[in-house]
Amino acid sequence: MKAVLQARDVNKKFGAVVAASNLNIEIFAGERVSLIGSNGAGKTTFVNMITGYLKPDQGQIWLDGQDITALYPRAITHLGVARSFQIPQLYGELTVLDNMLVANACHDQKLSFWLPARRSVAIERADALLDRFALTEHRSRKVAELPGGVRKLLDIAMALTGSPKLLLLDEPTSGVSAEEKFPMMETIMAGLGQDSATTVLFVEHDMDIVNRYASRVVAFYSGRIIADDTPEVALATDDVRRYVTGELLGE
Amino acid sequence: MALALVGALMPKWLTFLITMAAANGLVSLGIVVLMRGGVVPFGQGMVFAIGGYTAALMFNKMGITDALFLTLCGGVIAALVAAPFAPLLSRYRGIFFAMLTLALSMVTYGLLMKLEVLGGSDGFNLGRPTLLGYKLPDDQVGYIMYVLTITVSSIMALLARIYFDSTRGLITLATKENELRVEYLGGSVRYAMAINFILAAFCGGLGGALAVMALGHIEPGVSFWTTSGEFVFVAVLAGWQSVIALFVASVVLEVVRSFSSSYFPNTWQMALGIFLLIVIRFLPRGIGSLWVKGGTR
Amino acid sequence: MLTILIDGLTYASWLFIVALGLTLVFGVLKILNIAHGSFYALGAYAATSFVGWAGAMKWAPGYTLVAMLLAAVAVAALVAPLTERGLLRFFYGRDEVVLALVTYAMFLIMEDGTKLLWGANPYYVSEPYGLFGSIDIGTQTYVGYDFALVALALVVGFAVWWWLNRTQQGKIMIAVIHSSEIASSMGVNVSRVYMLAFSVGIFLAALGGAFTAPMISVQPGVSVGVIIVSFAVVIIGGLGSIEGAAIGALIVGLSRSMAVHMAPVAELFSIYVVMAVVLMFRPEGLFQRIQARKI
Amino acid sequence: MAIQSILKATWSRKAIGTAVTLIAAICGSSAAQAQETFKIGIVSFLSGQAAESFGIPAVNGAKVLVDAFNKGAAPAPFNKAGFGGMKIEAVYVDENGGATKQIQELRNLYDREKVDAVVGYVGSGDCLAVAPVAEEMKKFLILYDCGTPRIFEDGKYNYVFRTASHATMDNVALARYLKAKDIKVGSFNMINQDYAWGQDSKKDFVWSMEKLYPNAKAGEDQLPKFGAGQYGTEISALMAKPADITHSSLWGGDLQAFILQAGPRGLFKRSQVILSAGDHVLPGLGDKMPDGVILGARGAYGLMSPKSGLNDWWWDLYSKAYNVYPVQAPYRMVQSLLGLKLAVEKAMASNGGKKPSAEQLAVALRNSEWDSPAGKIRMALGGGHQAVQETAIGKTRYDAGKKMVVLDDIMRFPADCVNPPANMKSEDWIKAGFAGAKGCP
Repeated sequence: MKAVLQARDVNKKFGAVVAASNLNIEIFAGERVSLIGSNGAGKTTFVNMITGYLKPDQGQIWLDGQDITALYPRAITHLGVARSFQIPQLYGELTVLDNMLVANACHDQKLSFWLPARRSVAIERADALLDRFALTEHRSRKVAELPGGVRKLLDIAMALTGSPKLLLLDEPTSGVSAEEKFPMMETIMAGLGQDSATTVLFVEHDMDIVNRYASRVVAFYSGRIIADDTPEVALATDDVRRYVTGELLGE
Repeated sequence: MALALVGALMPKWLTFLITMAAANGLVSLGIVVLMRGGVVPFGQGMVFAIGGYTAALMFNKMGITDALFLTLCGGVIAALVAAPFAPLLSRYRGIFFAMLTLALSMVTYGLLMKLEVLGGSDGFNLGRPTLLGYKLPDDQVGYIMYVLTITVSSIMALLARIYFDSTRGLITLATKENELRVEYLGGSVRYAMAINFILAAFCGGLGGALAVMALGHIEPGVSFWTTSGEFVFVAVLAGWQSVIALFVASVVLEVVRSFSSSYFPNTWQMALGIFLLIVIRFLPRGIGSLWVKGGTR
Repeated sequence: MLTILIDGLTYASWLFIVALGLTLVFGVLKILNIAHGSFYALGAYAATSFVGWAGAMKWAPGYTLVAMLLAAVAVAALVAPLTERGLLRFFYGRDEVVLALVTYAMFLIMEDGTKLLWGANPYYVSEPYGLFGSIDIGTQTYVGYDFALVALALVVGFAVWWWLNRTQQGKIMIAVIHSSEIASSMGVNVSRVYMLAFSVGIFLAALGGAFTAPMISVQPGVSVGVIIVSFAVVIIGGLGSIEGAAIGALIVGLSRSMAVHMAPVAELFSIYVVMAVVLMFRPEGLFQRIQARKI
Repeated sequence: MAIQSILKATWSRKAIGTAVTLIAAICGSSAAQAQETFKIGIVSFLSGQAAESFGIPAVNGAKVLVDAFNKGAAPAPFNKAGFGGMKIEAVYVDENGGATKQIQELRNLYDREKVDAVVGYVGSGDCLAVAPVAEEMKKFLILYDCGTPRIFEDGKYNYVFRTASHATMDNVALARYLKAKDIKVGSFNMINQDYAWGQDSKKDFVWSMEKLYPNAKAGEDQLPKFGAGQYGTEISALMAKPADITHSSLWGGDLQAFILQAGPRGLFKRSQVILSAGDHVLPGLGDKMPDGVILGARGAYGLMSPKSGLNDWWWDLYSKAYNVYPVQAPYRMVQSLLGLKLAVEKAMASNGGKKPSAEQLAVALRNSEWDSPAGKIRMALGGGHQAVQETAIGKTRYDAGKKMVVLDDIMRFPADCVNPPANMKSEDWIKAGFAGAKGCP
């Protein structure tokens, strides 16, 4: 089975802080991988290196056997890597629909000076996604007026426009109240479509969510990978319980 | 067109005033193109000057007199001159973009003052243009320039509207709010900015050429920072939402300026200044906001 | 060579004082004040009036300097708070460029305003110019006053630096410069700070005007020239940076005097070229940290 | 979307349409009573750098003179009330704001304010810009002040006149004065503003010197920008290259600042300074004006004006109104208005007393001549559209008794000595060694 994403001996330092040391990961098509770890463990750094926002000090990252280490975020996006953000990065002054249309426009292979951004095909595509993420009701509202949860969903929906190979979700449920978390993840998963070929990598703190939705867990601690296995196994290891879930404090 | 017919009935000074307003409006249209992307150039006087000098020089030195052709040349040359700077400028935002464009226009100003082949600081005159091979009679020339100018402006306004609604246009609008996300959605911010700068230069060039042919004179002053300031003001006064608002705003400014300077010769600048303040204070989103609802258009 | 240095320095001196005010106002209020030159002119006019009164009250010639200082203080104490409270504050939070336009309107208004107050006739206050005698250096004769200005510039520069870095008030000021939100959340009365900063900035502009008044004929139009030059300075030095203003003023002064001595033809746009070049390589100016964006 | 924008377009067209009718109404009122009065548009600098030295003195001069005309108080042959009985109504416009604005304002004056003639323009650029406009509109225009020879040497006009000599005269006269007083000139420095006025004055002076002082070397050639205000550096440069003569065409605030800064640094002691247009700063500077500076006034104006009844009348009229004596600017204004008055009355004499048309005015003024406080004005050049006049150069001395600067060693140059003949461009004329110059002292 061929890896969608491969990280080879990836290292990154910020001054004295080690954000990534010898990361070696292979992610396979269709996997739902959850990155866990306490704050500053290197999860987001890893995500940022995949999307090209940060460049590794050493090592390469391969997408479908193509080295993407040196590429710009834009190029990587065009190769089929999309991401959402811990704090949704949206266009507050525009309506939900227009936000989706921006995403659409960016994915149009040939940008055009006259082709209307609001042409029917684009709107249909956008509406379809909005529908999958249960956002249709907000369709023509200004994003600035929307509640946090809805923004999270829109953020992800936009990332999904252009149907990426690999989708990176940075703490999809952060800032969402406990009782909303599960419905939210349900919507997201529904939005992804269970059968879809989209491989998902999501950074998550809530272990119940991880347990329920991840097919595989990669645990980080101070830039190292301390566990990489199915949720059951990974979450049971001492390191994870000590450094991530904090169950074995003081031993 | 309605406006063209109205023009026939207007007193001459008003047709001329609107001609100038429309020509200047084109420059401001260029500024709006950039404003939608979140940057405001304080040196559009430069492209105005380039367009103007192009038309004037081709007229005097090369004997090309067709108004329409000269207008197009003005636009094209301005765009060509602007093109090399576009990639550089696309890196800058906010006040730095404004200041760098200002510096460029002031350098242009200095050069124009120097080059005596271009008439130095006094500038020079150009004769009466022809249109599609026809000579323009004395009593008609004003009106014909008027029709030509508003026609060109209307066409550009339409094209601008189409561009603003296109995929590129929407991305520009998005860039204004969140460049990072545009990049992460796979759009190129700098490319969009560079394109917009060149388009803005094209509009400015057209405006410059038209204005110069209507005035029959060109001088370096048009590249001075105060001129650029007025173009920006019209753009702000109009707001970035409506294209038509732009030309309304331009006319309003011209009317206020001309009446204040003939009725308060000693304090017309003060009158103008107070007018600017009132508008900026009470029409924060520009004249356009008077009839365009919502933020997305 | 020496003359180039001296000329550059003397030119830089008054320019620094004016630019410092401009950069301070931008640093704190985030306003690029196009009307700064008008306040310079206002200072010059006020100086002529004050020195006139000083003469009328039979002050000793030495005190004309005090009179000029008072003139600047008066402008800062009366006009500055008025404009800030009465006008500018209604536009806070608007786009930088809109704010610049507001000050452009102020510039237009003050242009006629000074004319209404002082009329169009020229005013002279050349008495102070002679106070410090003259000094011969090589073939050149220099006026002591020019060097006094350099000294004044140094004093002002140091004073402002000390104020910002060594006093409580100044520290607050710095905090606001970095982020007015955070500062206000820490209980700083931002609007007071704004008024203070604006007044100080205007004071510096007026001071520059007041102390150049003796070398020029004060009359309509003096403001226009000053604006762009001081812009160039702060752009080169980096908006909102004191060191920057100093270095910028020196660069402008020296490049200008070099142009005048070696290639007079280039004087007209030497400054803009320097400005453009600096902007291309250091868009934020020589003394500004480039702020990184965050995800 | 395009459709919507068209809808908007028509909407706003309505808006403009209403605006049109509104404005038309406003100006209709101003158009009404233009019959028994003769309306003059007077354009000069009311703000900006040229207001203090040129614009406002000229406008002041115009105001007192128009009053005197309307009262019929002027001496013969100008003693008819108003213009041939018509009351004179003057509207004033600020010349500040650039040539583009001037073109628009001139059109407004003719079309909206319905003025019968426009007298104005100090800036050469403005003159070049507005002349063709008046010509195209077939309206009567008098340029009263601006200096560049280009206007009538490069262009041909029917409705445009200039009632003062162009700037060539000023620098030719300076050079001739040096020669006549045989002042030794081994080398000369120059400082002129970096725009057309300064550049042209510089050229004229250099060419004249080449003819009159073939061996004199040109030294420093400083070109500070207009409105620089600070001249410390330029002064150092000038003093670093010692020269017998320092020539300058600076004017207004720039000239005053230059004098204030150069004085203490001893420039005036080390070099004979000559100013082509310096007279207007004398009343203001007073004892701050160094002695022994040779200067001109762009004509026989102010302290150098010739003795005549007309001049005495004018001098008193102005001095009483503004308690300062008139310098060059008001003189040039008055000579243009006097010329206009005679032209109007001449035209009325030939058309049976009706208000003359622009054509009739042009015919009347073309090739005419009249006496002004500054001597005889002759519309001799540019096909009778460009005036020539005598000029004078003098030397400053502060008279502590009178508490004012006076001028000594005044030398007069008749018009034909310092102006080119009708068939020659100034540049060629100077380079041809002032071919055909007559009556030089």
